[in-house]
Amino acid sequence: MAQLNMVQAINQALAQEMARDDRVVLLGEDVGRDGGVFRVTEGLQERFGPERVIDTPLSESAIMGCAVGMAAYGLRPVPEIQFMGFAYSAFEQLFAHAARLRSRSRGRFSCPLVVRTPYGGGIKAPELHEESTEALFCQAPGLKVVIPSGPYHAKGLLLASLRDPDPVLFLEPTRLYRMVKEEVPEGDYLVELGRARVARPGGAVTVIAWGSMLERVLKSVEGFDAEVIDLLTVNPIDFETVLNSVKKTGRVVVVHEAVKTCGLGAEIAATIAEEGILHLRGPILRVTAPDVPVPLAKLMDQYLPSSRQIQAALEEVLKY
Amino acid sequence: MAQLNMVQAINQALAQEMARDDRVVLLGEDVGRDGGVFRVTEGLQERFGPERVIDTPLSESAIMGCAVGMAAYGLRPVPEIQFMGFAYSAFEQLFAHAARLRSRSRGRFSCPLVVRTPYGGGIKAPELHEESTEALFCQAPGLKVVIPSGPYHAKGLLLASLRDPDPVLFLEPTRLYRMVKEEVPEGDYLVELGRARVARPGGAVTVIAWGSMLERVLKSVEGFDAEVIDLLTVNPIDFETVLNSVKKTGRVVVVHEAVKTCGLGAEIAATIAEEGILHLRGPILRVTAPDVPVPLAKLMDQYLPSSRQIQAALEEVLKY
Amino acid sequence: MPRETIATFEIRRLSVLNEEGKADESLMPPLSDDEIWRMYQAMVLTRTYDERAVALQREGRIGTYPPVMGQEAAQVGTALAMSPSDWLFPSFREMGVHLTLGYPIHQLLQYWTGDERAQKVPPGFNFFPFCVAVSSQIPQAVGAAMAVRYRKDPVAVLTFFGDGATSKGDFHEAMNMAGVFRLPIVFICQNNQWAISVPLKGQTASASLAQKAVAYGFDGVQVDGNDVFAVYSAASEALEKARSGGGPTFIECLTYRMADHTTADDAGRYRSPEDVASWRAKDPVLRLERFLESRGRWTAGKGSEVKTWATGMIDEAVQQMEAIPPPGAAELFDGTLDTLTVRQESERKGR
Amino acid sequence: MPRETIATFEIRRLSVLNEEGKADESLMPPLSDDEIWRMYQAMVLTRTYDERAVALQREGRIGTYPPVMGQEAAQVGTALAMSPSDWLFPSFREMGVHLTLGYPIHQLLQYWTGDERAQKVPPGFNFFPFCVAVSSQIPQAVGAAMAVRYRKDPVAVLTFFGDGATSKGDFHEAMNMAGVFRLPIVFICQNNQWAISVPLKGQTASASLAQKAVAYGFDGVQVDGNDVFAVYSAASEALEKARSGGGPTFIECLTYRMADHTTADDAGRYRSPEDVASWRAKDPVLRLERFLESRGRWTAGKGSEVKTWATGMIDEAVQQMEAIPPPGAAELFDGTLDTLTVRQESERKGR
Ligand SMILES: Cc1ncc(C[n+]2csc(CCOP(=O)(O)OP(=O)(O)O)c2C)c(N)n1
Ligand SMILES: Cc1ncc(C[n+]2csc(CCOP(=O)(O)OP(=O)(O)O)c2C)c(N)n1
Ligand SMILES: [Mg+2]
Ligand SMILES: [Mg+2]
Repeated sequence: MAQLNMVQAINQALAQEMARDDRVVLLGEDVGRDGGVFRVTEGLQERFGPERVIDTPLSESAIMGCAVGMAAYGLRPVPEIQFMGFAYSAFEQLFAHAARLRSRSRGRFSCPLVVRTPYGGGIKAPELHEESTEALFCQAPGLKVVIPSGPYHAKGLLLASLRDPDPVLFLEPTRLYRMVKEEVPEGDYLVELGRARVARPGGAVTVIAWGSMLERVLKSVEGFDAEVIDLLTVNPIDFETVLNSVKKTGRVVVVHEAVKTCGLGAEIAATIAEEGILHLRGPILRVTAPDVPVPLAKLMDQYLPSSRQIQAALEEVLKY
Repeated sequence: MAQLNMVQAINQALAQEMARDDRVVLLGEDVGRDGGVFRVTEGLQERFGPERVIDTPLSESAIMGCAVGMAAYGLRPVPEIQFMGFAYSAFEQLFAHAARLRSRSRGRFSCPLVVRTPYGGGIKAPELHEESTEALFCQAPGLKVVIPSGPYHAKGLLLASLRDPDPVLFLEPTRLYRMVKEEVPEGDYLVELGRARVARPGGAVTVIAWGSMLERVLKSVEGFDAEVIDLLTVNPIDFETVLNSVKKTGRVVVVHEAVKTCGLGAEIAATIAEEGILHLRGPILRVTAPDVPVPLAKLMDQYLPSSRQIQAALEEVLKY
Repeated sequence: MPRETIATFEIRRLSVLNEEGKADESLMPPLSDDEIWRMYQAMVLTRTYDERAVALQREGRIGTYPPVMGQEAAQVGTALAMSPSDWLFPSFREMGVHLTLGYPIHQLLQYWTGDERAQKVPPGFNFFPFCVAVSSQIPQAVGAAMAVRYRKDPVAVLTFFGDGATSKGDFHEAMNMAGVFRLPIVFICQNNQWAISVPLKGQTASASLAQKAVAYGFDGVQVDGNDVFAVYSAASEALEKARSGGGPTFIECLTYRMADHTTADDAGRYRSPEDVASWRAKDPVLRLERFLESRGRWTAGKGSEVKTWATGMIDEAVQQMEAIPPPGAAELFDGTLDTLTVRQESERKGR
Repeated sequence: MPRETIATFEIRRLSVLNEEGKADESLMPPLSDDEIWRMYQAMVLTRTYDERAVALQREGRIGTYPPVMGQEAAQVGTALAMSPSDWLFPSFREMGVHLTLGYPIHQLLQYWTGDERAQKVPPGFNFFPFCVAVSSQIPQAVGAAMAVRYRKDPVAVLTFFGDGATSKGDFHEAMNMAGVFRLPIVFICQNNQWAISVPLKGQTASASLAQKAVAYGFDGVQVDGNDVFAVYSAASEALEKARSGGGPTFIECLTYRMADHTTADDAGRYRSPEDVASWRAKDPVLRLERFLESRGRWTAGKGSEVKTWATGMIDEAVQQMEAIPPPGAAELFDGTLDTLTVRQESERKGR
């Protein structure tokens, strides 16, 4: 087994699945000749050719719309949106078409595509390069949303996404791209979609996170008897795992990069308040970014949830 | 005072504000000569001319983007998106630009516009004509979202929106357009944005709704000691009013047209679970549409929350 | 080097059959008498279907319906140029294509009753369901054409849309993409000169829609959209070109929306009776009848035989449509995902 | 009536100053020697600023930066054609416009350090902040032009974007809208032939970008974007036309991105040194120096005087920029809304 960072793990998953399944086709801005602005698709065009790793014009909506048509025709397209903030101009095609094609064709057509896009804050990039609006897409029935928290899960989740019969939005936390290396099996393995994992067992409080916040949470909970859950798939959420932990701890803190209002923490807290309230000892706290637009680099540290804020929330819920 | 339906009340508010403030300009598809597909802007082009009531090409993103530029230049544009489902192709301009212009120009520019769009289900229209995805837009800091529940509030809320210094998404429940008439003062009056109202006082359970679900909730709670809150503004939500009611009742049911997952009920339940949990006797229940795409006419009744479902939820929470 | 000219473009218009039903023999496509008669039958069937659908809506037996009256030639002419392996990405106002190619008529009507299930296109038809979000089907069609190119299949992709659709970003991004990759696709714009209440000059300042193809580096041509022969030859040529690697074509069918935008619309609010009347003389069905008559192949008697045949087809379809039991709540969930989520499963049980 | 031609279009290219620095006197815009000298100063200032910005990024003193090298003529030529009441909707690669019009240099640099506050455009400049979402500023510019038309102000609106932006839906919808309402706006496309790694032919199949205006019914012209005189006269003409009710104009400035896309990019991965070298000979600054020299107005000495002046300006700006204290957490909230929400207020206190 090799030590890979997330960029390498994703690249390997794409290369292996393309070798295995000729229906898999990549398209997007700068994904070919340039190998992607983060080098995630490096070497794939040389290996698989320009008709399978397609450098497109600067047209997010058409990239997404084309992927829908390709999927319906029988391919397994992997459109890349260069940064999540630019998915907004492809919103209609993803939210109203990709997610609904199976339903609006009553199963005559399906839409097995995987939208890959760099996601989240902390890389000192310009405006709209550090968005984390996953909750927008979790409101689309028919669309799965997956967010890996490290290289090992990135590869296994991406392979599972590429074999899923329905559309998947695969969000790649840019802050993690090269931050950590992990043992990543050379071979083929799947990490099941729709399953969360207990990243750290504990008894006194359940902390729920995903993507790049997981790493921050794991650092922050040291010295606390905290059980940390890594959602991995944020739509649909594995509430079975979440509620089992809450039964045990009775205390919950949700941590995410997105703004608080209508961030994904809302759905998590609401479902716990609906199905697990009798196990709760106190309030469900959300540690999130404030309700402001994503700032530029200099204010990013004040924007993203900090260890101090996470620990303050832990201390608060532990009072109950 | 005249008895007006919501179409008439909105038309009157637009006409009166246009007469009062020459910065107010309407633009959209079929808003002029045709008076809007629901006749909401009827007579306004004749009265104010084609440069103030502008029939645009079929271009939702440009309609929204133009409104941003008009607002920055000093006008108060009122773009109409013919149906909420077509706002998806204008998502970037609304979510990433209108909502952020004040912030990204650090106050040099503001964006006082009011996006009007017909919203919600129950009118037997084709696909994408009955969307209720308000929660998508409530995740945009800088954007207010307003949903009237009847003619009186529609006029007062729209006048307040037209005078607000920041962008407002004004969602008009199509099912209510001509359903009820109310006394609507001829003159100028404002219904404050960001304030919910107690539509029906009660002591045993708090039921939270807005838009066309309010009418259904009010019918359904008869015989229950239920306090019904009409949010009116769904972003920002008036949690003071909500929490005061929860303090009293200790029981909560939220009702909305949208799908359950990441619908606005999630934010409401989460905030109550965060700030009001000690007053709760039992679970916070959400009565919503199921997690499926909005269906066509024949299945709409099975899709929208029914009185039966609302009453079942009331009986359930009253067990605690 | 002063103001040098770096490029010149010519936009051309094809017209074969004039309003009097006279055909320009030099441009007449190679069609047998039987094929022309089938064109006629398809156009009458479309007209008959359309009249009935409007009546059914008035009687409350179906929901809001968008009439195709006046646009039969653009639809029938294109349909007959298609081959069974071609793919179609329609908007919602080209049911004449479906009718010409033998699509189940009751299912067309069922869709307008607001029944999900009618969106399931039967096997054998490479058609996407109707698309209401104007222009959003166009990039999807381009994507199918990219898949065709990748698979090297002998297939052409065809997409229909209206004049209003040309103002949308998706039209532009898709046309541009098709040009860059020289894809096997034909863009058919039914320019019926109205987008609900917005007339063509309120939609764009360009003199023709055909010239919009100049922006994408491939051919755009305008045809008389009420001339079934012109439409047929332009479509045949473009489809053949697409299948043989010649790249995309944009065809503007200049026609007119004779009826209201939909049964929920009142065109009287925004256009004059004169405007409409002037187009009645250009009726595509009438024109073809005159042509056939001049060839001694049409008489009032033969005409009413065809009408009777068409009426019978529609009568039967209406019966079939009305015999369909309403959908159950389970239909809300089926087909949402290959495997329902835990939440969907419980919601499904709850109904 | 056979295949009749319904329209013809000619796309023209304007070029005044050739690579050797020779001007076509018949096309030379009316500029005094002093004005031409100011052009030269502005171009040197832009080049000097750009070199320094790249160096500052390498030293980690600012963040990722998009160089303008090679595109100075397109920016300076346009800026000098503007009047103070005109409005500008920039992308992010036309800082030469800002520099030419006296925009605070330290504030340009401050923006690239990732400081929100630099987005507050100072009074007196009707400029929008930089816009990173490619093409999204274009409909906003069109909206401002609609407001100008409504207010009947003697103002022109100007928007800048690149070749890649022409593939976006917003470019199309905005251009079309501008055509329909004949708005007072000038669209300046800096066609530097690259969109990160995608060359022009991968962006569109159209032979020129100027011809895209054909789709919208107004004039599109291509100018030699490295020829400051050609840019200046095309821009002056278009702005004057806009202010006098003549409607929109699309100007394609054909130029070349001499540097990497940004300091985070490595153009060596996707284009050849030869390709770049061939454009060095076309350098817009060099070209103007040759012109001035041929008029006896430029010497190596005069040139280095200007460079020294420019370097001084930039030195001072860098000092000012680095003297700015970092923003506080409160800056996250200020300017989000006119009145913060209850939740925002409490979040603000918590920091
Ligand atoms: C994106 C979008 N915006 C608005 C509408 C509402 N609408 C339905 S049809 C129509 C006009 C379409 O005009 P055109 O493209 O010319 O097609 P036609 O109706 O003439 O066949 C409009 C505005 C829609 N369906 N989709
Ligand atoms: C909508 C959008 N998609 C992608 C990007 C990422 N990106 C930044 S610049 C750029 C290329 C822009 O090319 P062009 O329009 O020619 O401008 P240039 O960079 O050459 O000045 C891309 C793809 C973006 N900023 N916005
Ligand atoms: Mg039309
Ligand atoms: Mg470029």
